[in-house]
Amino acid sequence: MGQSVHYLGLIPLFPLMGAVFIGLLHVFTCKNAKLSEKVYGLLACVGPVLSFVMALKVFFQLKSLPADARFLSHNAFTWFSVGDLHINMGFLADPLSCLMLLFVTLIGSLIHIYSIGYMSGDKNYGKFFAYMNLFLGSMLVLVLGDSPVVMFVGWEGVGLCSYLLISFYSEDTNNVLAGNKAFIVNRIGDLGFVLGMSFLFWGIGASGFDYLSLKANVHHLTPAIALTVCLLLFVGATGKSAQIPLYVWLPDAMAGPTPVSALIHAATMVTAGVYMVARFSFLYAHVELAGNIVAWVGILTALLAAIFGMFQDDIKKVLAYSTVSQLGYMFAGVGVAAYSAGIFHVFTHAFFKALLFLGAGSVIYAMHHEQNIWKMGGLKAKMPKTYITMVIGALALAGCPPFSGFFSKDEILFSALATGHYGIWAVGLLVACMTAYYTFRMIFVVFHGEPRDQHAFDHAKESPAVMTVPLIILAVGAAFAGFLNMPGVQTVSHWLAPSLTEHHPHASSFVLVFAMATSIVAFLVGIKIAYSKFGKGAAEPVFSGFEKFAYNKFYVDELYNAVIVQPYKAVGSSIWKTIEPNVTDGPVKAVTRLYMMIGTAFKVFQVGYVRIYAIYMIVGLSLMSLFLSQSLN
Amino acid sequence: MFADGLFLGFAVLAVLGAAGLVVFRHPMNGAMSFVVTLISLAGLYALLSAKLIFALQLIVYAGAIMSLIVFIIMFLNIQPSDLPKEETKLVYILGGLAVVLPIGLFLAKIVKTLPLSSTAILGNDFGGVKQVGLLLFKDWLVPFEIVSILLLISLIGAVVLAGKKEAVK
Amino acid sequence: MIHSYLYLSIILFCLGIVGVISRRNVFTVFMSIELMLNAANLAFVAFARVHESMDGHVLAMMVMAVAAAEAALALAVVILLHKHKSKLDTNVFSLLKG
Amino acid sequence: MFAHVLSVIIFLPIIAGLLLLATPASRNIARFTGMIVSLAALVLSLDLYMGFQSTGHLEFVENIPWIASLGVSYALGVDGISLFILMAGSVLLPMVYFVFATKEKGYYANLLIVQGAMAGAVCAADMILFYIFWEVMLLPVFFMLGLYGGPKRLPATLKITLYTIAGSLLMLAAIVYLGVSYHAQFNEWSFALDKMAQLNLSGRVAAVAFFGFMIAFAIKIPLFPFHTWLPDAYTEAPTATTFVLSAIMAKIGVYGVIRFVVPVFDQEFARFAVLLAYSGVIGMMYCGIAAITQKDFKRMLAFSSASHMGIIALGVFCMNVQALTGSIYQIVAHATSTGVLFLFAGILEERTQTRTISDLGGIAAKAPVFALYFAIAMLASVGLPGTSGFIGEFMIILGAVKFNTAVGVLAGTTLIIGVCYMLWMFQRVFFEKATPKSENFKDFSLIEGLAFLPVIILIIVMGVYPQPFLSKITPSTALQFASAAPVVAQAASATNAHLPELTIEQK
Repeated sequence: MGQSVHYLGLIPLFPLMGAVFIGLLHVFTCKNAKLSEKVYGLLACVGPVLSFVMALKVFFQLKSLPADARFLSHNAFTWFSVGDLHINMGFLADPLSCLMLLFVTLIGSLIHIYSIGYMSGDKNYGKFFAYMNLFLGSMLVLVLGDSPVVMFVGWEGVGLCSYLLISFYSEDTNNVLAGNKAFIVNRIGDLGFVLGMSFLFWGIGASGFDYLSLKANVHHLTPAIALTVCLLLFVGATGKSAQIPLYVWLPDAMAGPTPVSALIHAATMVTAGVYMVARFSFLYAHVELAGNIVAWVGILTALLAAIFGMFQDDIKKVLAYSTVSQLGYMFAGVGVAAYSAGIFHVFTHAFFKALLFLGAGSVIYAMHHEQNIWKMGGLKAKMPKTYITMVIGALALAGCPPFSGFFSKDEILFSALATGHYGIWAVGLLVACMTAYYTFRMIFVVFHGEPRDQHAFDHAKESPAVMTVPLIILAVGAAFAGFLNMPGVQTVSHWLAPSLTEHHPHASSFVLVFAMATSIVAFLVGIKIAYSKFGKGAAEPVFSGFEKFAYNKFYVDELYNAVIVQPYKAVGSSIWKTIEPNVTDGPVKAVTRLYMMIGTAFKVFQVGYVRIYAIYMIVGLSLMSLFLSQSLN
Repeated sequence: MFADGLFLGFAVLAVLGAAGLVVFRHPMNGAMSFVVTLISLAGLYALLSAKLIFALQLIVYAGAIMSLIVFIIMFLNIQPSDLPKEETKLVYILGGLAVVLPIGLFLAKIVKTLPLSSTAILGNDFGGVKQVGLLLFKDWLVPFEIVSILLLISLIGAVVLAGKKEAVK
Repeated sequence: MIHSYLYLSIILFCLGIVGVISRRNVFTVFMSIELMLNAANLAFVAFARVHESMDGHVLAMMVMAVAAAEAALALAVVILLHKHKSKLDTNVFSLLKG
Repeated sequence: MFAHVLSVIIFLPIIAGLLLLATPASRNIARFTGMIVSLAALVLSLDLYMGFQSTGHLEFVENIPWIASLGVSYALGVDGISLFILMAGSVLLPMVYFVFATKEKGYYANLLIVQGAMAGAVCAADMILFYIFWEVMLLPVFFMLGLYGGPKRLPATLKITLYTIAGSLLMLAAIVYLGVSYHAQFNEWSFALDKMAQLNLSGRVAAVAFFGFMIAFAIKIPLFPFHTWLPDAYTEAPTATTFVLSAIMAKIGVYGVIRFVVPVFDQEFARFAVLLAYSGVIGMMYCGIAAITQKDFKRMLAFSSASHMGIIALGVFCMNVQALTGSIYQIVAHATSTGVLFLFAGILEERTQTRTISDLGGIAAKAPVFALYFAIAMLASVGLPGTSGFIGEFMIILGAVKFNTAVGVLAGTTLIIGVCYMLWMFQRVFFEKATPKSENFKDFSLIEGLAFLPVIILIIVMGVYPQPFLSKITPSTALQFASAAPVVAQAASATNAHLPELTIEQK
């Protein structure tokens, strides 16, 4: 079964080595002899590009194999082995991970190239690329890991890089706080992941804890344990992929440099949760309840994030909420057991969301780090390449046929409809409409109308080629990637089939057409409203009522702060100010006090006059005599 | 009879002297009354046929030690203001008597259990210098030497202590 | 009768104790101790008479020697203390007081 | 390799330390001697490590009758469990001499003595011998804390001394009880460990003796609620002492539980394991939550250390091989991460003259190497995969889930709690804007950088390729459960019975 190929381990190793090398170079040169940015840029791109080449090699090798034997594995070494627990540092490339591998390395490489331009002039240029390489390496470990534990290495690694990159401009407290928030919220998810792994291990892990063995033994799990494992793993996914209730970190994570937002917080890392659920499709497929919970959490997140997205004024926040929203779609997809549809949406989303973010980065770069859309306007003329590519991305995001987003989103909605999840379908449709609205709201406000800030507008100019070329490549992907899996073609679904446990619903073509038609209608309605409100230029709106409530994100952050963070701190300070000195240290202090009391009591007798001591002696003697003279009788 | 009369006389004098020692405020008065006790004790020793001890009591105790004490009392030239003010002295003494009474009664009880024996005056071969001296230098030689060392040490100690001129100030 | 001597010895001893514990005058205390020694001596000599053995006499002599030594030292200490404090009150010498 | 290598490792530092104290050596000579002796001990331990056969039983055994009438012998030996604690001490202590250059002679001499005593306690295979080394271990700490500590060192010294001595006396009573029981059951005197394991103890007195041992070790670990000496002592102690206390001495408490309590009191242990496990978990959460509000970074690290010790102790109480192995692995990992963090805190304090977190800031920009090292140690301490902290923590949580679901879930929260206070501290000290105190912070010199480099590399190697280490531990831990298997299995199933719907079973 399968083939062992040694180069599999190299794929994550290239960027990791790059990270170590660049990091050391940076640490030892940042103080005195600064290296030229070109050196860093070149070094940084080597790892991702090599990984991409290797990924292509993996792809072609897989393709040459028969469909049901399509997996390559490489067992680098025994990681740890105690009792029944055997964990290998093993890598597995099957169609699912290969697909992830391809787009992660491709988009990663493009973003690295883009960053050469975007980050120019930053004093921590080297550090940035070290982190980016480290991120890519971790992400590849996550994707390629052949067991949940190895996946967890990448899972935590990307969390760490996310933390480091969000707090990249570490002099600003808000950025660091956002980083902390991201890491801590991710850790809450990781707790679920670790517990899920533990339950899974004690259930069926003794006979091998890699995916293939787990898949073979999954029927040994009791339903209760299977449900527990599914839900706990999903908690992990909600942390990493920003779902309710742990989505709060993602919008704040936009504090990092824009390429980071594109790479980590849109295209790759946040989709890890979806990937994980798809990886465990053999488990989720057996537990319908877990699937339903996943789907509903997903679609509700999509709705909530879309509502927030409609009222944001920071260009990156709009995109951030749209990311959360799209992730919700993906979970809805995998929740209704349409794993390939979910993964396909991950795939297309990576292109158009990376494109949108990089485009937004280009705009921000041109506007001298201004992110408020109400200070932009009319940029269409100044930045034609950025404009066109971003419109393509927006169309894809909004689900306009024939752009990629349309096909992937439609497939999810179709699957929901076909499997009888009408509620999810209806909410999904509503969200689709809202998506079109807020996406084009952003496009219209930024690129159309009159410039709102004349000074910034005058200085704005098109970004250099090193930034626009990746945009164009991504735009091509965003435009055409959808055809890979359009109804009737289904290339991606077929490609993924050996890795996933799913049953394609057999629905009539009427349902298919109906789903498609409603999607198109939703898109048109959304774009129409956006055009009528913002198409000809509009002033910054003043929010009130529900709008204000939504603008402030339903005060969820404040709620979490009041319900979790503040009580946690209060408990902490009460522990060490009240409980520690009084309760826990109480018995110790009580013993001390007892000794003090006894001492004080005896101190009364210690008057210091020898005569008094003599009196004590005589009194004692006298009492003894009394006692003895009784016994004498 | 005569001996009993003597005993009674000495005993009363001794107790009175001791009571005077305890009660008198000025140490000189106390010392004088204590001398009375010592002398009557010497008489009692004589009644007990302890001739050497009788002599020693008079010479060493009443003579040497007491004269040393009296000498020091006079040497210090004690003014009434130097003496402690003991307004509650009587209370203390009565209290002390009350505390001591059980001890005395206990001891008396023990004494009561002892067999009676005569105290008639013994002849020449008891309590004389020769007999006690022989005993002292034969059976009690080592303790005797140790006591002599003790005396030497206390002599040196007294010289060192009292001889410290002004160094202590 | 021998008991009378012993009772007398007890009475003197008790008076000595009373003197030690109830008086504050250094000399009185000191002489009360001497009184207790004498009471003991009387008992020694009385028992020597009862047993017609002179060991009691030897012991009495030793007690006298000890009393002499004690007197020498104690008086030296009293002189020293009087020099410092010009008091003869035992309560003044309370270095043990914390 | 020669016959008495363990004795040399133990007594070489002790004798060197005593000699230093007895001679009027200058502080430079003292430091140099300390460096040489600790490096010599390191070389010997490495030699020992290489020669270790991982049979699971005691190796390098030395056994000389000592007090024959009571069956006390001078018995030494190491197995996979003690080897790693011994190695942790030998590897980490030489660093102290490189890093802290300007201390008194007595400081270095006491360090040497404590090193030898700890090695002795870890290698002792006889209860009386163990007890002696256990007590000797405290003395240098007493002196170092009392003489060279911070401004509030005296109360802290008093507290730690009284606490540990109270515990030790309970243990001594329990040891005497064991000796007497052994004499009653087998009609000969012995205090040897392997013979004690044959004892058949039950009843109330045995439970009391069990708690005598447990409290002594709980104080040393320290286990909730016996931890109250720790914040004061760790904060006031000079850095090297804190380092010794947290990195190695606390571990000897855990080691004591594994070595003395588990084999001897197997029934009592199984009976009270749930209680103890909760104590470990609650201590972890309690100290972890308390850590976040600390204003003093050394005190924060002290609480963090106590929090981690709760998890490590939990691993021992879970009574399965994964958790126990994880616990031992975590012992070493914690020594390398938190121990080193304490050293870094000492450097930070030395260079900025402050321990208050809010006085600092922006150090990452001033001192990139220092920040990098600190970050790696910190990430290991929060258990990031790829660093030494993850393997142990993961195995402990894994084992805890099997042992008792509720305990397992609570144990998992260490992932969150740890990261909260660590990130908070890292943010305040290393990020944000530089403050007047941290403005002129000097980065590591070359020597310091090189001195710490082995540990930093060790942290990563232990995270990436732990199997060589684990293969030395596992035979010994597996053996622990080979002997006590029936009782343990019974208790484990009893505890899980409370949550039938979550009971994991293999059909």
